[in-house]
Amino acid sequence: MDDFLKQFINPYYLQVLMLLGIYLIAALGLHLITGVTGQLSFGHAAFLSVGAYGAALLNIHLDLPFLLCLLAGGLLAALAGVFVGFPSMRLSGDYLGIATLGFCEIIRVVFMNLEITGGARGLAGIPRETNLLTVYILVILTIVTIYRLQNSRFGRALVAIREDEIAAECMGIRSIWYKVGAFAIGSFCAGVAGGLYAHMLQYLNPADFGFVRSFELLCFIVLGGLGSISGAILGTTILTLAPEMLRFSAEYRMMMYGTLMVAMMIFRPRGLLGGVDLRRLIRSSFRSRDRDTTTPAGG
Amino acid sequence: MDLQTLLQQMINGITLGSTYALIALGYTMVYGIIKLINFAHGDVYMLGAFVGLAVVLMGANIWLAIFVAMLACLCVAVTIERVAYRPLRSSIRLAPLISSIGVSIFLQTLMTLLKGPQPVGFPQVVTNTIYTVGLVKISTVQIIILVVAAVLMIGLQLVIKRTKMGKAMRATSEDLRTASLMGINVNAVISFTFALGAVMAAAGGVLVGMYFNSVFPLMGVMAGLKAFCAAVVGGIGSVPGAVLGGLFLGVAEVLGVAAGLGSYRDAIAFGLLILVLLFRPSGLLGQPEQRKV
Amino acid sequence: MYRKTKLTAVAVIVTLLFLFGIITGCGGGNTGVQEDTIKIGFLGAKTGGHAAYGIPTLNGMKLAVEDINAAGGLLGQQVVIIEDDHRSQSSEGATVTQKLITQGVVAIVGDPTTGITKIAAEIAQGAGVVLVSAGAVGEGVVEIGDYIYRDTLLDKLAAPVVTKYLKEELGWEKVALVTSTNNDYSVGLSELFRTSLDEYGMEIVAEQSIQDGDQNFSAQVTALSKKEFDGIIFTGYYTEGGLFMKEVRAQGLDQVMVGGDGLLASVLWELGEDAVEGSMVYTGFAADPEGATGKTLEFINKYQEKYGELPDMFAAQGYDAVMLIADAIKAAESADPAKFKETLRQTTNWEGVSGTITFGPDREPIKSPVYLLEVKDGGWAIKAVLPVEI
Amino acid sequence: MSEVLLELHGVTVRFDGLTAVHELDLNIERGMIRALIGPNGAGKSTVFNVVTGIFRPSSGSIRFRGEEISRLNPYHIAARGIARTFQNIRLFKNASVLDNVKVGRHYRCRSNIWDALLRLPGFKAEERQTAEASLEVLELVGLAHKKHELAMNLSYGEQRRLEIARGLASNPVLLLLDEPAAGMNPQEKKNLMRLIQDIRDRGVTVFLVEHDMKFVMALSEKITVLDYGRKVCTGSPTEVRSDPRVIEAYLGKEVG
Repeated sequence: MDDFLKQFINPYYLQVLMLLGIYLIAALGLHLITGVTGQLSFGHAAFLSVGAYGAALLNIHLDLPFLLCLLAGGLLAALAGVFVGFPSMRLSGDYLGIATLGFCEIIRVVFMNLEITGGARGLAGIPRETNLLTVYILVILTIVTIYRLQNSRFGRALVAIREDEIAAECMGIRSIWYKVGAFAIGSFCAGVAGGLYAHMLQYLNPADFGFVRSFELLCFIVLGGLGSISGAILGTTILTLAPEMLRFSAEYRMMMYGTLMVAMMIFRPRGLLGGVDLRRLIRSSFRSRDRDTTTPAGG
Repeated sequence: MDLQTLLQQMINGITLGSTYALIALGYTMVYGIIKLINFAHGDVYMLGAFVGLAVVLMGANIWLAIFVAMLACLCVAVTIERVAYRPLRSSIRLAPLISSIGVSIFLQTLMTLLKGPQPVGFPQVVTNTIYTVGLVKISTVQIIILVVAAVLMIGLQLVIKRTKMGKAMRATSEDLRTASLMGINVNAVISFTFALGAVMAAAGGVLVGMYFNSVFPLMGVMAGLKAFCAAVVGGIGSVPGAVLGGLFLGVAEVLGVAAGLGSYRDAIAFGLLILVLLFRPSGLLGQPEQRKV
Repeated sequence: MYRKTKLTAVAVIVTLLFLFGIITGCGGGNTGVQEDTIKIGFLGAKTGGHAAYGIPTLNGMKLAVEDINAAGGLLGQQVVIIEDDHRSQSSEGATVTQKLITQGVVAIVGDPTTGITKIAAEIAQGAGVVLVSAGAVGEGVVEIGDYIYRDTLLDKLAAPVVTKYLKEELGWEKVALVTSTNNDYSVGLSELFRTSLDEYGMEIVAEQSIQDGDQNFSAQVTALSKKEFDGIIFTGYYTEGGLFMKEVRAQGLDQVMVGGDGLLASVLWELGEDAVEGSMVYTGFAADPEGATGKTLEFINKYQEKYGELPDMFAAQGYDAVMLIADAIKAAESADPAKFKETLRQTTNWEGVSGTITFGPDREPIKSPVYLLEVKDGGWAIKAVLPVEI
Repeated sequence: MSEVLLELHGVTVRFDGLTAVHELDLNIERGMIRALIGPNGAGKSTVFNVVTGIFRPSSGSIRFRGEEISRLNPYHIAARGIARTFQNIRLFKNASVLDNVKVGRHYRCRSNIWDALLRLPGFKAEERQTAEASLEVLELVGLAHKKHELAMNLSYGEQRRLEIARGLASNPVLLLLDEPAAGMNPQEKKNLMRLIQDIRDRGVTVFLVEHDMKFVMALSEKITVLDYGRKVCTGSPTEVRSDPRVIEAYLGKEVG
């Protein structure tokens, strides 16, 4: 597949696009947890690593088919997500975030010390199975899944929990179930992304899944506009491509990247698409004339 | 482990812990007042270490180095607050957090560019003698760290409890809006808080640079994260809590390593963090939060 | 208000399309470098945690390219280095490798770490580009394929030689072993030492783990101070090594440390000061302006002149990697990787600035001799030159 | 006498030594508009919070349609047919008006994650039904034309009405309204009164806490007066108005 694509797209771009797709899947998972349900997670990289190691090990040791490995990696990550979701019964806001951060670091240390994961030496010899087509089919699948979940009874309950947990419970929503559910689905996405990552790079090292990576993912969704799918996609795209775009600045690249983050936050404090309802925007652009005359300005 | 080893390890742990505590103070005060996890704080600490090093290299003594580093970090922290956080004060909670991550990346890269990625040694500025007190050995540098940390923390406590600005800080951390309605210049208070935190971190940076004899651009990352954990363990928002949390974490880590769990050391720190959060979410000395309906 | 939001959204979407356009649109291979050059890629970190190995490697490479071009280039063409920074991240390591390959490099030098080398090796092998790592020492690198080489001194050759010396010349019997558990190099090296210590009948009386990035080793050293041993085998890097020895002296122990080339940097004595006096480091390259001869001395002088500091192992191996590639291209009379990878394979007793290199039957480098250096008065002194028997 | 819907018996709520509600007995009969009044800090909202499971009573029993509910969680209580509004308006601010009401229908629906993913006909039918029912409630409170607005963009009075609509959407048996008229102008209050009567006429029992005496007197059939967490008296509006203990509770408060 990739060999076919390579005739048209430069492999470097292919690589960047593939990485972008993988980050998109992971970021959409985080979007469900933090953006939709409002549960702060500073530990999303941990789910990525569980999925990555899970899928890779299954492939190496049991020789399972690739897609099955991805699924299994996702499920393992979901299990970890459920495990992390339970503290959200007792913790909220920043405290939950900090607990997930701790969890993320613990997972990293465990992978660093386990024999089967290759410890600090990392895990090599993973077959290259990930290709652009698989990645983007999964991206689309993820977008559709998250979109459908968000626009359903389940998704409305998640938003209700984000907005006001007590009111949500008084409306009959058993919040812990939904929070754990959001963690499970969100980390499933991360796990699948991790599996793709493992089979793209063919080598894993625990150091790649530290808290810095978790915050990177959080930046993706916050910069794009917390709570909207298009925001998560936009944020991830910009922040994944920015380091590549900024290569011209050589040594100053990461300084510019940091400045870019601060500047984007200051100019659009709610994220690039924060407060922009794309659906309404599209709807209104078809009848923008009568909107201007009949409806008072809002949004 | 025999008593002597235990005591020796305690001394080591307390020295390490008091440096965590110095950094943790900045996290806890800033969080207490504007509910921001200031990610760039670890990098302010790193800057402090570099400034202190530069001053020492110019031939000054350690006290002058600490003082200049404090001044420099004070300016940097106030500027960061002014540029990167103040415009975001009324926006969503995560916005300043992201902004602080941006600042952190900026500072780390800047220092890598200026000073290179390699750790730089810290010239020996004090003659390091080892004293034997009873069963334990303690070095001059350890004594300096403990004394400076203690003086700074007591000083900080006095500033918060006795001065007008300290009162304004406490009022602002109770309720920012009410405080501003009462005529407190909230902007000044917040700048002051950042300044105080930076001063503590700068001192911590110079002391750590001297103690471990190495200063490098990424030194604030792990130290910052650990110190932040210390602040949470102690009860974020509480100044004595940050001190207690720092010491607690330092001792726990050192004892964990001594017990042969060296490779799981970070897991010990974070495991403790999670346990404290689960069983006492507001930390050891924090005010329990009332569920408001 | 509504207008404004709408405008922003439109602007954002346009930006997005624009970005996609840049990425996918100009799909060809337009790289902006003229065609009559031979391109060698540098893969390594210029920022982030591994920058300390990446930057010297690149410096060494630049020096090699200057030398080649000053001597008239290769096959009548100039050699250029295409460099990029992966900021010590695995995923960017893959991206940069792909980017270098698209920019038409015939060979890649890097990465200094085993992990990213493995990632890059898979890609280079797939694309048919030669990769010579100037730092990877871990297992399973050249096994990835016949385009993959390295010019490092392998610890599995050096560790037994050094162990033998410790036992036979210095009379060590009992040692303490210190490993940095989050450092793949250190974990691997400790494993090798365990085997060779066993082989020579020496005993490990204490083992301690540290981590890269640690600054406080009081707990580990306090634990060591309870044991009796002749010396410390420290398999981590120089930063931790220097600080570790500081603590060892601070707690009043007088043993010295022996370690691999991970300890080899001036930082070791800058950080460790008096505490590392007498500590020993083995290496395939010693930047010793007094002791060096011939090519190595010339390299050390030029490097010092150009960069104002002594070259380290990475710089020397970076230099040698480029030279190895250049000589292979010369011998093959072709800059086609498929051709010169064969001549590269035949490299035997090749004189480099970092030692003599032969690629064995498994394409692994056999480097001789091993230098055992000692820290003396804040500098390196050669303690012993140990030949490697093949 | 009609069926007793909600029965509080000896309910006491204590926070850190402070008694917010003391030995409260209270019955609410089906089909009534029932009110709980009292000066500030009398413990009215605490009663609501205890009934809806946000707080657990320190002692005493709460029975709803004969079933003990004092140990249940809020979502279990909601599922048994008790809906509420809040004194300080707790809408889902960043969700649309329609979605707010749809959340109210949460436990009336059965669809799960798989239905949402696969979008089977059953799911679509349920969604359609949810939308219709929600719109109907919005019509009732007069907010149907604002269904796509974000809840946070509504006026204060509209937000109060939306909260009522959200509660109503679940087809509750008992609706608790916590100060529904607070911050409303006389015209809005009049409309609200009509709305509450409408709701009662649809068969929903209404239990409200209110500050505005005029409003309460005109609307409710039976009133309980609370002061310092203790019941002062219960009776019809006329009885309560003339009860000297009530006057003392209010006036005593104002003078002292």
